[in-house]
Amino acid sequence: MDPTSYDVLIIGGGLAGIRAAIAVAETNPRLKIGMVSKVYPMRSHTVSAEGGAAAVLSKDDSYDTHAFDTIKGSDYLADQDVVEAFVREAPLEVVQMEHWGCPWSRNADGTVAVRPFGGMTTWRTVFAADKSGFHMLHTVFQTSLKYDQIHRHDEAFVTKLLVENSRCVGVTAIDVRSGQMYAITAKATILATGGLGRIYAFTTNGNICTGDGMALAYRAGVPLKDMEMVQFHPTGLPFTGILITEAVRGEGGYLLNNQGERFLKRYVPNKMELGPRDIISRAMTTEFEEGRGFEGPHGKYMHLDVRHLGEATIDRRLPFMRELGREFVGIDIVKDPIPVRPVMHYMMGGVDADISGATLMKGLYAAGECANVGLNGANRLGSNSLSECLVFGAAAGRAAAEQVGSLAAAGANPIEAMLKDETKRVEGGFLDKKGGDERIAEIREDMQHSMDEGAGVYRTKEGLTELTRRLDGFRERFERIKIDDSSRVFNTELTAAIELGFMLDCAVAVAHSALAREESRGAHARRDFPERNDEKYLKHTIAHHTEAGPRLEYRDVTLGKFEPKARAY
Amino acid sequence: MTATKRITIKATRFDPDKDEKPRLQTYEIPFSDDSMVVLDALNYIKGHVDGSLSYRWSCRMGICGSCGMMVDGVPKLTCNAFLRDHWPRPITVEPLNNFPVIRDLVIDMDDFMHKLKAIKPWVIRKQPVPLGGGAFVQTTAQIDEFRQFSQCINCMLCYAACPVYGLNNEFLGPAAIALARRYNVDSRDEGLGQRLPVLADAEGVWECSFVGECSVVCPKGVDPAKAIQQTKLDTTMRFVLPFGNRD
Amino acid sequence: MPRGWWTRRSNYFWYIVREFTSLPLALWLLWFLLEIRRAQDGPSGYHPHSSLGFVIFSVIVLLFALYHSVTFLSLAGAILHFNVADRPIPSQLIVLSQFAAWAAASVVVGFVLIYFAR
Amino acid sequence: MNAELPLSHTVGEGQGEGRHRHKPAIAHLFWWFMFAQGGVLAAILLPVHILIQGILGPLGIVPVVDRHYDTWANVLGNPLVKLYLLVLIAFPFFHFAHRLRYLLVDLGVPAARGVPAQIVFYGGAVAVTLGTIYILLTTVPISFG
Repeated sequence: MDPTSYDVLIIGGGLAGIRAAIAVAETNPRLKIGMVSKVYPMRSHTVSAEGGAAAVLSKDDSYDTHAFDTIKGSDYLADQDVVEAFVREAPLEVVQMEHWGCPWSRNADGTVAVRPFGGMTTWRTVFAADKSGFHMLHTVFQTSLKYDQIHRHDEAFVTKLLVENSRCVGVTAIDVRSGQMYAITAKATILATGGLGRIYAFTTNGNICTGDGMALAYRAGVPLKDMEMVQFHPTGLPFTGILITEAVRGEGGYLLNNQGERFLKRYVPNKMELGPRDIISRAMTTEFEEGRGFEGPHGKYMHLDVRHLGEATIDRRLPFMRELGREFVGIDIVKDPIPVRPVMHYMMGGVDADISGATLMKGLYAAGECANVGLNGANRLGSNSLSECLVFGAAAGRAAAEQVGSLAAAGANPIEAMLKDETKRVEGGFLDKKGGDERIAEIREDMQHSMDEGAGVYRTKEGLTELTRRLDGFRERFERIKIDDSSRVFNTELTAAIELGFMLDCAVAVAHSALAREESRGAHARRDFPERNDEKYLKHTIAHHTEAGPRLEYRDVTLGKFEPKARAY
Repeated sequence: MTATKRITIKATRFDPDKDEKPRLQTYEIPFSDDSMVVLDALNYIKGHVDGSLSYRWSCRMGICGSCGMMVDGVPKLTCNAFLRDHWPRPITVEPLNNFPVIRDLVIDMDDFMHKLKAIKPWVIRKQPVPLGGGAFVQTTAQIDEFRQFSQCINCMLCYAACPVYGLNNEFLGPAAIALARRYNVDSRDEGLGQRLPVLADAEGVWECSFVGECSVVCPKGVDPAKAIQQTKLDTTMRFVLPFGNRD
Repeated sequence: MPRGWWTRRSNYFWYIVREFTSLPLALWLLWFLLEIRRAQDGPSGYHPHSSLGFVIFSVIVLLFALYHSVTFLSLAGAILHFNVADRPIPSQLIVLSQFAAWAAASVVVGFVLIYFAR
Repeated sequence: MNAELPLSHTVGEGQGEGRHRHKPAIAHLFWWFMFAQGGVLAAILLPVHILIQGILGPLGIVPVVDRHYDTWANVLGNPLVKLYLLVLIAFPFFHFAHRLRYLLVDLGVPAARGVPAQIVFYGGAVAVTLGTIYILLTTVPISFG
């Protein structure tokens, strides 16, 4: 059987992946494009993004302010050349989305409206009520349907990158419906698999956010960058971790402690609720520790209060929040404050990629949350990530499309052999394995709780060391897993097992990167090293995969016109 | 919190390689928290009782659209179907009606994916619009024309509730028609003429006998039944009125 | 689809009832046609229906007719879509106007049927 | 190129257009239009006729035109009344035909969707229309006074 073969193959069907696919199709309509996703594309986690996408649109805004806000937000760990390119490209992408039908919310005169967001000095977040990610994903997905050259493989689970002569030549995947393994070859492959939130127990991320693309690249020899930079969003619903958008604060909501006090005045007096996420999450954690949080059945929480905004504004700007409150908490946010607490939300780190998404491996690109192109540094500003998916998804698509013109297709013979090996690994290692005694879910839950404890909002040397030790234990237990499900058809236990393997690899990279960075910068807050140390750590952490564990290197941050300064709001 | 409560879940099991037809399997699980939903129960079963139970889920916040199932005979998103509304009665969880079952609680929705593509769910312009001109001007009132139809999360609950689709799978169906209308009434779109052949086809809007259950079960407040009847009306007016707009 | 699908949920059942209203209504109109036809029997041979059975039949048909009217006008009102000054008219208002039209037509027809009997 | 792959659910070139060529079904459009018209007329006009002519008249509660030959024949001779009665009786039958046909489909008779059934049901409505015209024209001659 000949393997399916494409010019450009995209792994992941979220905003970055689909944007990349369209970019390839528009750059060169003759290219054959494959898009593999482990779910139907409209299920991708982009769908859960709420607040909006940042772009310089209004006349009183400027590229420089957006760039500065982003770089300051990143605690100077962003690469400034990347940020400069990003802020220039974002407005075009936002308009492109509008032309494709995205129902951006509007001003009274019918122009695209913007709202304020945390860490941004001016209003520049375009939004579609509070379902921005949902509308953007469905818009690009539905638009992608008009390109017949985009050939989708829905519900196909990628297990491995195929590498030949240190060039990525495609992937092996499980067709989840039939359970069959097959190879898909491509001259260029773009990873757009999203985040890894599920390595934590308390996360806003959906079940599918298991760091697949990061682990695939990592195992294939591509390093991961800045994996210690994990963003905690200040406002998640207790118990479920469902995201309550930052737009709630953008629209004027207050964060209140159990004294009814807007406590942020002690932490970010000039920005209050519109401070950056890392600082507000730490402020909330501190308030909890000092006994000023509410106590609930699912832990401590704060009140997020929008009652003063009025029903009309809430229904026009935050209808989904009202729906979430009603359906998942049993409150009406028009009349009741929303219980919230910090929740793992976003991975700044990811596959080490350059400004065009190119990785160190020939033929392999990365975009979106799974990539680290150097935009977000140590802390991403809210609403930059949807724009990032568009800008860098498109960039990776264009770069891949241009590169493949000069490349020959990969040969079939080694592919067949690689497929055979990988099939043996997956089927022998999981499906037909005998004698295991560890349940996937138990290892996963132990890992998640260990991550919450060891690599949370605040970190310490002791906690991180303990975490790395525990993760080693989980990896040992993972070798002894047992699978109840031996059938081939839609075996979600098999995919969950492979996902757990991916997550463990990512978690190990996070823990080791965090342990090694002995400073506090952005989202990485070490109690034992509370200060930023530019002399030693104005650098990206680069983690290489080895059998013994991550091998860490450091790479200088690309600076530009903005000199690193103390970060106060 | 009472950690001792237990609840019975009866879930459909079906493996095409082993089973002739679907059967119900009973699980008893701890109902430890009033916030638990049917999806939590399934996750408990899969994680701790029987790893072979298959179903789809992701966002657990009612927006990704993947966890739709029949809960006690009613199509629902299992992520916001609360156990407390059923306890102490047992809950029967089955795959969505009217679709072929791939495995256990997983349905085959490729039919919809083809129909979605068939209605051309993208902005169609007669002349390409350059990006340099900036965004279209669109008033909030113009957005209100299509807003509710743009809320569809493709969860397939409406198809599971639609007896017309159940009787005739060729029927284009509620979500696809609602999404077609979403573009047809968008002030930026000029593609009505290209979509009408599909919409007004014999298997299009005319098949609908306005049972209205699609709109009842929609978890996102979309009213596909209305979209379908409005499409019938608009289409008819285009042909019946002497000066109907026939672009 | 199982044959008795419409018995499994009350919404389905009432939908089937709604569709079924057309049968009694059709029967009643066929009777009405007959009533017109009987006018050719001449002054002496004309005997309009007045048995108790016929009245009971009419009562039953009337119930179906009312159900048809209420459901049809509500549904039609919900799909009609008019804009005035760029703002859609609320559908409750449209439904209300449908019911007003029904009332007005009933008054006019009732008046004619009774007034010209004198 | 990859027809032999077990990927029943890939969507790409040419797979989206469905199994048949689409075109607006003008016949369906027309019958639906007639169904809708008939439905409105039946909803607005029928209850009062049934109430007065089927219940109040036969019970003698109110005087009604069709209770006496003179008044009935007098009214039936009016051309406007003839036109009204044609609309009242014929249009709803297109509504009934459509609904009953789909009711059969709903009750598990898929044949009711086919062309022969359409001929029977809509043909029936046409037949009732023609019959009504015939009866209205032949029963009482048109008179203008």
